[in-house]
Amino acid sequence: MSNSYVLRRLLQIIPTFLAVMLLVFLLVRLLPGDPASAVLGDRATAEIVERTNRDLGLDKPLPVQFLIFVQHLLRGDLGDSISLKVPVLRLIGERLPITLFLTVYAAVLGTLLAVPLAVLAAVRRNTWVDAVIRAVFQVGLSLPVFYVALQLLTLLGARLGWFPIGGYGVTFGDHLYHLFLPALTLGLNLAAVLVRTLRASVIEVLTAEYVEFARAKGMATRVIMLRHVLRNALISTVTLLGLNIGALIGGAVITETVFAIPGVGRLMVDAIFGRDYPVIQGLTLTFAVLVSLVFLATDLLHARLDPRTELS
Amino acid sequence: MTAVSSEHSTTTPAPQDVMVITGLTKTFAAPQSVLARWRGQPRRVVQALTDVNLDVRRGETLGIVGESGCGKSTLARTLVRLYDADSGSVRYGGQEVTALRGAALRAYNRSVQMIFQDPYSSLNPRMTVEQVLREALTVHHMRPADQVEGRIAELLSLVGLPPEAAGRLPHEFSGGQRQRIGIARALALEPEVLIADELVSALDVSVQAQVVNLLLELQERLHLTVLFVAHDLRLVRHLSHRVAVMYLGRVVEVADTQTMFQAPLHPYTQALLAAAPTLEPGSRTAAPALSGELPSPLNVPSGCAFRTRCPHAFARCAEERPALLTQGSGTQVACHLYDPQPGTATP
Amino acid sequence: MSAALLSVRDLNVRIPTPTGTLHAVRGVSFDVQPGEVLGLVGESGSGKSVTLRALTGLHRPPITMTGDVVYGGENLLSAGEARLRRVRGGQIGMIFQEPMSALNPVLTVGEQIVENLRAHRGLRGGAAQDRAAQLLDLTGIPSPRARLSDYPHQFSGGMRQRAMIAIALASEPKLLLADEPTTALDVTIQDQILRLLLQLREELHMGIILVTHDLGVVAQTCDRVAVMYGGRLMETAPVRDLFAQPRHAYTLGLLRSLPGAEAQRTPLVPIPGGPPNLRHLPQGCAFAPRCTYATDACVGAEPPLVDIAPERTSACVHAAELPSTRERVEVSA
Amino acid sequence: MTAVAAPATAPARTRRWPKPTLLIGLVLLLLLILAALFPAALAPHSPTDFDYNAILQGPTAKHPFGTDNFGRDVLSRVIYGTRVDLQIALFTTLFPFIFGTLLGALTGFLGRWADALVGRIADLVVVFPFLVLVIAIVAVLGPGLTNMYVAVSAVGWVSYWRLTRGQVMSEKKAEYAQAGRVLGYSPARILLRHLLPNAVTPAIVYLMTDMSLGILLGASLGYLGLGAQPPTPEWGVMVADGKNFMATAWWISTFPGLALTVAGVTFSLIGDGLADALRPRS
Amino acid sequence: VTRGGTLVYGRYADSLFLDPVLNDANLDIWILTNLYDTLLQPTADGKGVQPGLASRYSASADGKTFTLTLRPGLKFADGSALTSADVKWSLDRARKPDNGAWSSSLASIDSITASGSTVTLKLKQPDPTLAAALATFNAAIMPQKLFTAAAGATDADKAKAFAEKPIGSGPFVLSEWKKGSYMVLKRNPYYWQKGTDGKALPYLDSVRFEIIPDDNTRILKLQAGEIQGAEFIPLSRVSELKANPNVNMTLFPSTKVNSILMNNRPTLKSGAANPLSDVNVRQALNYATNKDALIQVVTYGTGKAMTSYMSSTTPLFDTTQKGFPYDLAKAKSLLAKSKYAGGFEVSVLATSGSADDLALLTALQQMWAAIGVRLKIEQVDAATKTARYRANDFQMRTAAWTNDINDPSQITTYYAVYDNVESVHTGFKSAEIDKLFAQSQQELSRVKRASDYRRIQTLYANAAPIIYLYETPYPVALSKKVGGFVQIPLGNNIFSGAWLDK
Ligand SMILES: Nc1ncnc2c1ncn2[C@@H]1O[C@H](COP(=O)(O)OP(=O)(O)OP(=O)(O)O)[C@@H](O)[C@H]1O
Ligand SMILES: Nc1ncnc2c1ncn2[C@@H]1O[C@H](COP(=O)(O)OP(=O)(O)OP(=O)(O)O)[C@@H](O)[C@H]1O
Ligand SMILES: [Mg+2]
Ligand SMILES: [Mg+2]
Repeated sequence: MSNSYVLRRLLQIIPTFLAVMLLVFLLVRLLPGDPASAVLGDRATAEIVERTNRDLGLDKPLPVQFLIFVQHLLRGDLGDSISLKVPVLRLIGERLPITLFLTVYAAVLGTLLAVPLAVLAAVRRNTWVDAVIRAVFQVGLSLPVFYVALQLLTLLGARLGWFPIGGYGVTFGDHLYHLFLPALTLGLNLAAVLVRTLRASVIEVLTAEYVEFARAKGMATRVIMLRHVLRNALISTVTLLGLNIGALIGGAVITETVFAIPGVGRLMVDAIFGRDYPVIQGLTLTFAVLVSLVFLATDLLHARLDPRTELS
Repeated sequence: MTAVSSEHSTTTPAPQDVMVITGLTKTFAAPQSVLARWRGQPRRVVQALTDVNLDVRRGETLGIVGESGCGKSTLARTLVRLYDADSGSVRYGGQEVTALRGAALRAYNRSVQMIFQDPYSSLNPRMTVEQVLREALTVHHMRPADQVEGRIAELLSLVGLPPEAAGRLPHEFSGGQRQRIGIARALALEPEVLIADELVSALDVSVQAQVVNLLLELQERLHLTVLFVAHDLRLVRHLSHRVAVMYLGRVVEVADTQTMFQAPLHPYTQALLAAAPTLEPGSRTAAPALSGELPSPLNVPSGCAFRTRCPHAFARCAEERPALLTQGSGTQVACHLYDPQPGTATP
Repeated sequence: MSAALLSVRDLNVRIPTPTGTLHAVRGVSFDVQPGEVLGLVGESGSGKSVTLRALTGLHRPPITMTGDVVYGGENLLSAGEARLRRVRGGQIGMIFQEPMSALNPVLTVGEQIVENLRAHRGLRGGAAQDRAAQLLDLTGIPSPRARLSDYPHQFSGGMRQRAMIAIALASEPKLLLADEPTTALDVTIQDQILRLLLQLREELHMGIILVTHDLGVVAQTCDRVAVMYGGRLMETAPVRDLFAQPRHAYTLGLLRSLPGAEAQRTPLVPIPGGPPNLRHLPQGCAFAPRCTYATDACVGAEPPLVDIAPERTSACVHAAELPSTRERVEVSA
Repeated sequence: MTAVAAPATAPARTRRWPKPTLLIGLVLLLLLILAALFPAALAPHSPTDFDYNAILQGPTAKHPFGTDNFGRDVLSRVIYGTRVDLQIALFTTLFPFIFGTLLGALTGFLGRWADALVGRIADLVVVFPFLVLVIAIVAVLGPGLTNMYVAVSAVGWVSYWRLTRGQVMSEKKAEYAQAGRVLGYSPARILLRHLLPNAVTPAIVYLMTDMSLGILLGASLGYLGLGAQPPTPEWGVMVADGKNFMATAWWISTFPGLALTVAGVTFSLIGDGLADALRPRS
Repeated sequence: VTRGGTLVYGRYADSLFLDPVLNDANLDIWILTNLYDTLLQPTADGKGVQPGLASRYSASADGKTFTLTLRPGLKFADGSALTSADVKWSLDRARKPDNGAWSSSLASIDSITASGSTVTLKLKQPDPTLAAALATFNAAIMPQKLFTAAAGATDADKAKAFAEKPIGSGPFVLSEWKKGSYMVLKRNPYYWQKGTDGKALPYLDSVRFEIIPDDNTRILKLQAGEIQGAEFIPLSRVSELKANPNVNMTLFPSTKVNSILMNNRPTLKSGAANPLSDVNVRQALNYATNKDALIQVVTYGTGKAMTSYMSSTTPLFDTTQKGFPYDLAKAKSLLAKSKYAGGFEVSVLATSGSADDLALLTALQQMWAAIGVRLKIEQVDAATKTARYRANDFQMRTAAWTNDINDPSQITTYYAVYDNVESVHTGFKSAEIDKLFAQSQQELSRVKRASDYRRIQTLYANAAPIIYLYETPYPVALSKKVGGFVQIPLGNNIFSGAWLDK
């Protein structure tokens, strides 16, 4: 059952993938300006621009260009970056891991932050503890990411010197250390979202009859909170987490810029501004697949946590 | 003993029948994976109604009883066309109900109304009683605009609600009062047949009696035909002229109330009656009425659906589905025990 | 009755709500003997569940409980949380009405039984598994060992209720609190479950408090009955006596409102009006506004629950004047 | 010791008053709307006039929030920014809310292929990197708020669609909806008059969250230069512009940041309050 | 000076393509000279030319032959010899017309001969700019053998492969490059130039470029001591960093001029009439522009008013030019002479996200409002802006220029001469300027050439095809430990003489 479900979901990604492919292909070509102008800048003369566009095959009719693109794609070739002049696949291979690391790190930090605080707020609901927790996250949720990032950077990085400013290091330990602040920035945002829902679902679960039954069975409070309350409350949070991780992967641009992290977010923005068609196409397709996979993983995790789910 | 197969008896409706149900079958598709479909595995279906034959007589109260999941609600809902039947026919006043569409369907629904079980979810929580009734009256142009107001008051008094109830929202009423609102809503269309699905199941006994009395009184005054779906046997016995017993999507026995309760024929009916607690302290029988549980409707036993729990089951029960046959007492029963065919062991 | 298993005296439960405090249980007193099945009946909202939960101190602040609930010589209401935890599930088991919502949907049935065995019996690993399977078997679930790893949603309604009973029985409690254990079930299954409870009572010599609003269930299952209305006990009596001769107008009304032996399709005799609003209880007897026997005596002070015969108590001013249930046929005919 | 003082016992009236959270939220919103409608009456200076003699001045009596790098009065800019940011909050959510809710109601009601089709499109929108879409649309249409609205709308409807669809799907199983069918009401009536009012609550509550998100997105796009255009005072862009002065002139970014927070808190309070107030009572 | 150590330098963006001929952008150009040396070099003040790989150079009397002599014992960074054959090959590649965007600077060369250490260039006509051209990045000398051995079939493919791991003759050699993240340059042990201590340059063991796009982060990192240099400090932060005792905030003189290009054509692309086609209007706008105020507000006092279309650091800049002093009365009277006495609306393209553009244009909005001109700011991303610029689809746009070559001819062909790019797409055309320019391009007498250029600058100012704004320096913040680093007016970052105190 579950295997065939996974297979089906994976197959479902294909039409989505095709649609994304066509969409992004057309969309980038709708952008005003052409890659040659963008790369060459103001100074290049008309002939040079024309020559460059010809070299890139951009003078061919759109359907032909699309066919070539698909042909190359089938060979696993996403083309070369127009501005960086290296294969897109290599670029993605270099940068995606960094972004993924950051994303997962942020998700972990966010969850570690959100879960205990949400539970605390739920247990102490309508007290000042609850009010403070909710207020702090609300403020975090109301401020732009770059502002929070800069404040963290200034305070924890520059002023206190606890963390390095920007970069991402070489070893795994380095990554953990260097990416702490950016992951915290993203994680805070995520936590703010999670706390809201998790608090609500903990409150809901707390009033569930099976919690009452567990108490009637004489279970210890710790057992009740962990086994019965939290586990059930997390189920509804998992989906939200999945949705947000999907958004995080594509939305790390600003964090990556502020913290000088050479991830795909930054690459994507540069590529769009630089009309680097192959990079935009390659990245978009990668995002689409990744996000689809995250959603699938979320659903599977949800099904694991909640045996009642019917995967269909 | 003239055993006439019900298939034949219903082709020419008797004059007293308002509604004749023949061979009504309804299934629901169970979720199935794409892979299984590719492999050509048959779709798993919930057998909610199987070849149901029943006639409803004018002015009577027909009780329908059976265990949870046996298809009582499905039958009720199929009759008001909330569900479309897979096959079979429902005839109402010379019309084939299962084929009705559009205006004809709306006209049919006006004469065959339904009252729902749940006093909480059967009313739109955001509409006042007046809005609920006004909507029903105006959509069907039951009264000219200037008489709508008066009719609303009339309906309220008919179901025993004070006039000031009109402006209130459902949550301001108790369960019993809400069921009255539901009844008023159905009566607004001046129906001929009223299908009450577990009308009082959610109510406390003391309140139950109030609603039951209301139903009795309305039936008297408005000459309603009532299909009373319930699992409280004592209530069904009190209210119904006739009773139909269902098991796993099939009607297993239909009889006059008296006959049914005094001389139940089908082993399932017998078990059901035995299991119902009486008000006589200490009258519990030594042995349980029935062991085992209802089989899954996804996987209905072959032949007689009841055979897996039946103390009298024999070989034929697994091979052949018993038809609903009329016995001498007038009781219709679907059980091989009462089918005079060769090789039958009598109980 | 010093041998009482559980002795409740003047139990009060107050529930603060935004619109005022709800006095949901008001001065309830009763005893349960070892091996006895006490039925607690009453309309919806009369305080049956709140009473039951108060017996093991399950209510949490801001809900307050006062009075004595004496079990084994100890007042549970003044016991500490740690002590209570040992009593709950250990000495006093509890089962709920809706097995689907009372069982944790994400834990297997086995896990939920073992959890109890570990807490109260100190059983772990294989021993716990064995015992869990044994318990499922005891409650009549076929192939119990295989079913241990099923989740509640994979069980049918009747099996869930059995599983819940198995959980409650895991530690062989002396007293079982059953809150409408069969209301959600079909009559045939209800019959099986009630038989199971009675059989277990025999085997384990366990006291049972059976909350229900089905008088038929009471008649068939209980030894003694306590009738609740508006948060108070109205009447207690051995089951035969109660059905033969109710000594409270409310009990009488309740019995009369049921369809019974009278002629078919004749009007029933409902209790007029609806259940009382616990926030605004009437002066005097809570039932007085709906009572056909009510007199001025009923609306003064609230009538106390008093002994009116051996083993019988009633809080009805007119206890002595009430007709017997047999008369009702003549009344309604 | 009880943590919260019990409220004075009020007579049990069925009429429910809004909770204090909702009240505070509404009062704050009223203030914001007033500032948006009559900025000139509240602001001490012009939001756009330069004062070369008062560049980067800290808070003073004349300039309570200080001045920015053009000598513009930060307080006045914050006040005038209210209009822009409320507009952003409204226009980034208005179309998604209306379109997504109606579509969700419709496909939730119809089910089958209509639902599946929209579901596929929603999948597409969700897996398509949001930023690419926004930047692409803004690049095609040119930056500025209007085009940001277009971009956000192209994506934003999905959340409302999903919320309302799920809600309608569960509401349509409720007996009152079934009753509508038995009463011979048209599908349109059942959907619009019965299901939608009962299914729209989560969408309305989410709308409030979404409004803060809209403002934040405006700020992020401002950071990338795609948001509000100068000299329009917009809080997010003001924070972004002020970030270079955080060390020397903290007030430039702090006060608009505070305004963002106030707006966020306002929407959140209203959202929570509405969730409570709109819940049908039973 | 101290030898050794690694200088970490924060850049706002990474290089794209390290080929001297085929690159496209300043991001490459400004660090290329550290990797690839040229025959001649610009002087540190940017005004003149000094020997590089060639120790001597001379032109024939008729100016049609140019002879250079290579230093003895030159080596590439891999230790292989740098020969005159490499020079001929490199220059031939650089001047091939369809190779890259820069070939025109060497267009006067007819043929090249190499023998021993001598390289002889035969010219089609005398070229006063040749020495400067040979000191420009695209004339860098590359190792022919290594390049042709690189993977790939065509020159373009080989260039891609070679540029990943380039070997040149500059003071440094690329040792590690993680695109978009960091780049490490190692000391080239074979570099020919000597330091003040008599030993070979460079002093540093290595230079590490870190890519830090956010200005604040770059500065924070410098302040935290994680990096020792940071480029493109926002001008708003200059005074603050000047006050910081640990930071050496340096404003290197540049050839950067900031102006607003105006469409001089009578109608716009949309067909609408264009007020800017009237010279009175253009002058009026120039007079209505308070440069001093702009310099205060936009450049925080670091800029300098433009008086010519070229920067004051450009050779042959005419010091007598007055530009357009702020004169509102004059602006009004000029406008009164036009059809637009009552003012008009004009739209300007700005680069979205550019804080400087925004600051400038918001200030201009205010200034021009005084003469009734309503400035509408249209922010577009850089690529769109370039595309519209190239299509002449703009009314005004912000623009900045830096010279790539130490000569006024480059900016003049772009700004003032119609034939190249329609005078930076303004559509401005002056027959006299075109003639003067053609003449100056073959004029070997510096004095005569200077007078040609004076006239060109005057004519240009009178026609006012652009709004004259200001020149800005290169703001670089360095740690106090760093010495000897220069960014020359052309923008090139010169690390060969930089050192790091312990
Ligand atoms: N909409 C539906 N989709 C799928 N299965 C359904 C649906 N409605 C009913 N069923 C199934 O059809 C069978 C008959 O259900 P039905 O509701 O008619 O039983 P019932 O006799 O009314 O039971 P109850 O007494 O619990 O109301 C059950 O197995 C039920 O699960
Ligand atoms: N946690 C609570 N908060 C507020 N009111 C409550 C709470 N629990 C119970 N009540 C109220 O206390 C009263 C008694 O409730 P209780 O659940 O004991 O009734 P019951 O007799 O068990 O009814 P039922 O037969 O419906 O289960 C009811 O009015 C109920 O609304
Ligand atoms: Mg039903
Ligand atoms: Mg209860």
